[in-house]
Amino acid sequence: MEGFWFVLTSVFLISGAFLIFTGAVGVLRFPDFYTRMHASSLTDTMGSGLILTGCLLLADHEWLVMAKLVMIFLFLLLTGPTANHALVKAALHSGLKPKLGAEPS
Amino acid sequence: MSWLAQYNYWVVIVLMMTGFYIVIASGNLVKKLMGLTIFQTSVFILYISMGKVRGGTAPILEPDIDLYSNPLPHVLILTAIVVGIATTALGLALVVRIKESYGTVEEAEIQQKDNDQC
Amino acid sequence: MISATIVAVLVSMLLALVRAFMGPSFYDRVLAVNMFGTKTVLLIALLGFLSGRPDFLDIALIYALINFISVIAILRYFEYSNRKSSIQET
Amino acid sequence: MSVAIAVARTRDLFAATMLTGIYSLLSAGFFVVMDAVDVAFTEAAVGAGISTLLMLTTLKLTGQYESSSRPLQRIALVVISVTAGLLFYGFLDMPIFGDPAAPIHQHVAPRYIQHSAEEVGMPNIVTSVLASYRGYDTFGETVVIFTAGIGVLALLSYVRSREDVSQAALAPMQPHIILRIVSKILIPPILLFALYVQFHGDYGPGGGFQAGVIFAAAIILYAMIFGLDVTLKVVNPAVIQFLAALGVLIYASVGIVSLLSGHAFLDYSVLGHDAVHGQHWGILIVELGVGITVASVMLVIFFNFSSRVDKNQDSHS
Repeated sequence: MEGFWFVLTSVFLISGAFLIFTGAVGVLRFPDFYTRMHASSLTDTMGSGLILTGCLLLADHEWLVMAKLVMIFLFLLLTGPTANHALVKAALHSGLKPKLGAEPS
Repeated sequence: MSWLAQYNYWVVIVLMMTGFYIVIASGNLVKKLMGLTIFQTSVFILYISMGKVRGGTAPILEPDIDLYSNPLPHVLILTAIVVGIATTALGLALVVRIKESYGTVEEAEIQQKDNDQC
Repeated sequence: MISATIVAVLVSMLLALVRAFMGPSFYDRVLAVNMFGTKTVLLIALLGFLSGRPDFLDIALIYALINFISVIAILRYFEYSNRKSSIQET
Repeated sequence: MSVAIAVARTRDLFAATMLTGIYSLLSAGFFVVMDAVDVAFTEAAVGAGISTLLMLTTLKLTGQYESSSRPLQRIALVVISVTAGLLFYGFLDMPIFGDPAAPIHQHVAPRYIQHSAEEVGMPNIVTSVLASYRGYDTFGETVVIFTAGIGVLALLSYVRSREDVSQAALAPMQPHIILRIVSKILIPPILLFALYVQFHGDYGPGGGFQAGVIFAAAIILYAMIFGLDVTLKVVNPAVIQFLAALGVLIYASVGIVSLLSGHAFLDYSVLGHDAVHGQHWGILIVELGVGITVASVMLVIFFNFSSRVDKNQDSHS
């Protein structure tokens, strides 16, 4: 039982960390704003979800801590995509074209 | 090498000097206020890092912990942060009014306009 | 395990920081700031577990909140400076 | 650290503002590592949130770019290197980092740590020092915040001509349906969370200062999404100004009550049937006063700044 939970927590944490890291690499390496946004928004939501789930498993039955983790998770789940949506919308309206290898404005 | 163990102070010095540099060298009043904010934060870091005790934890009492960091700097800095933002807001309000009456926030241009008036 | 995750989060914070420095467009910076904020939330949550006192998740929560508000604020003030004219014409 | 240097180097002030935001987040993370959770809390809410917001608003009013002339660069470098040298010399005598035997840990701090449990009866030492041992200081700081609010009011609420007020004041973000709905969902929990922080400050990180800022942040979010006009109808500015004064008044009257009962100013032990109980009541009321003042002063500042933005935009267009 103990070993099983440990492995499960590790899997969540490490996969979350991996997602976050790939997202960051994507943000750094991708050629234009929209592809970067794609890299960051997806991995951010999924990665933080995984990491917070890992933390949830770590918090052994402390209800306040678990409730707070769930709150943070819900909050990130709501705000992250919303903020990214607003950001893309603003960028699109301001005339930033999704072009590969375009000269930065 | 005792001076390597004091690395928190060197970080503070670099930050403080960066803020100070912005305050002196930048002509833009908003930028000056940003420099002031950086300076302020470096002072916060100085206090907080002095309050840290090796092996201690946050000063919220729990039955099975007996080594805490020093709570006094925390109290001082906590209020200082809020007071700092209030004074920064006051400064920014002044900048806004300066912009309205002079049409610029560059120090040199304001000086110029003052000289012209005399 | 926690420390490995923390290292990964720290490295990605660093990469986001590089993106925030490089720009090139304004929106890239906002994106980097937003990402940086999310990473900070995770970092604080993980640090709480690492130090064995996970009572301080309030801070992570407030970070998430503040991050959202500041992104909205940046967008609001920046977007309207460009779009205000077009709205008033219609 | 390098962020600060980058702030110094960029001429684009918008970018610099964003970097100050990151810088502030970083320093808050640093405070968490340094065990100063209360401070990190405040810095996150104030430095990253409100301060970035105010800087943005000011930039909106004053223009995005600074001029490239830097006449004092040479002198500045000389001055800062001299100062840095002096500071370096001075800091050489300081105790090493994390040393438990450093002089700062020898005077009043051990007393706070060892006796605050039986004297004040609160787990969070920071709160008990803030509101009880050093209540007089905190009172002074609340007054300073209140004064700053008055100052901003005096500087910015002045209106040249009556008719351009509230014409197009901070138009609502009509096109963003998703944003509107998400914010509608989020704002009540944020307000609730602010109250939690306010009253949980005795046991965990939090207290009046932080709660006030969070409360103000929720209303600021509302104002940014639904427009300043609507917000000013919901939250009457006259009431806000009254509340700012009321918070200070609550704090002061606690002091007066204890003074009238024959104890020292802000000695809470008279408020309950025994000393510890009185401390509880006193800290609760005082923190409430601080929270009300901070929240309303932040709102006063924000309202004045953002209504300025609209006025100026109207006069330009």
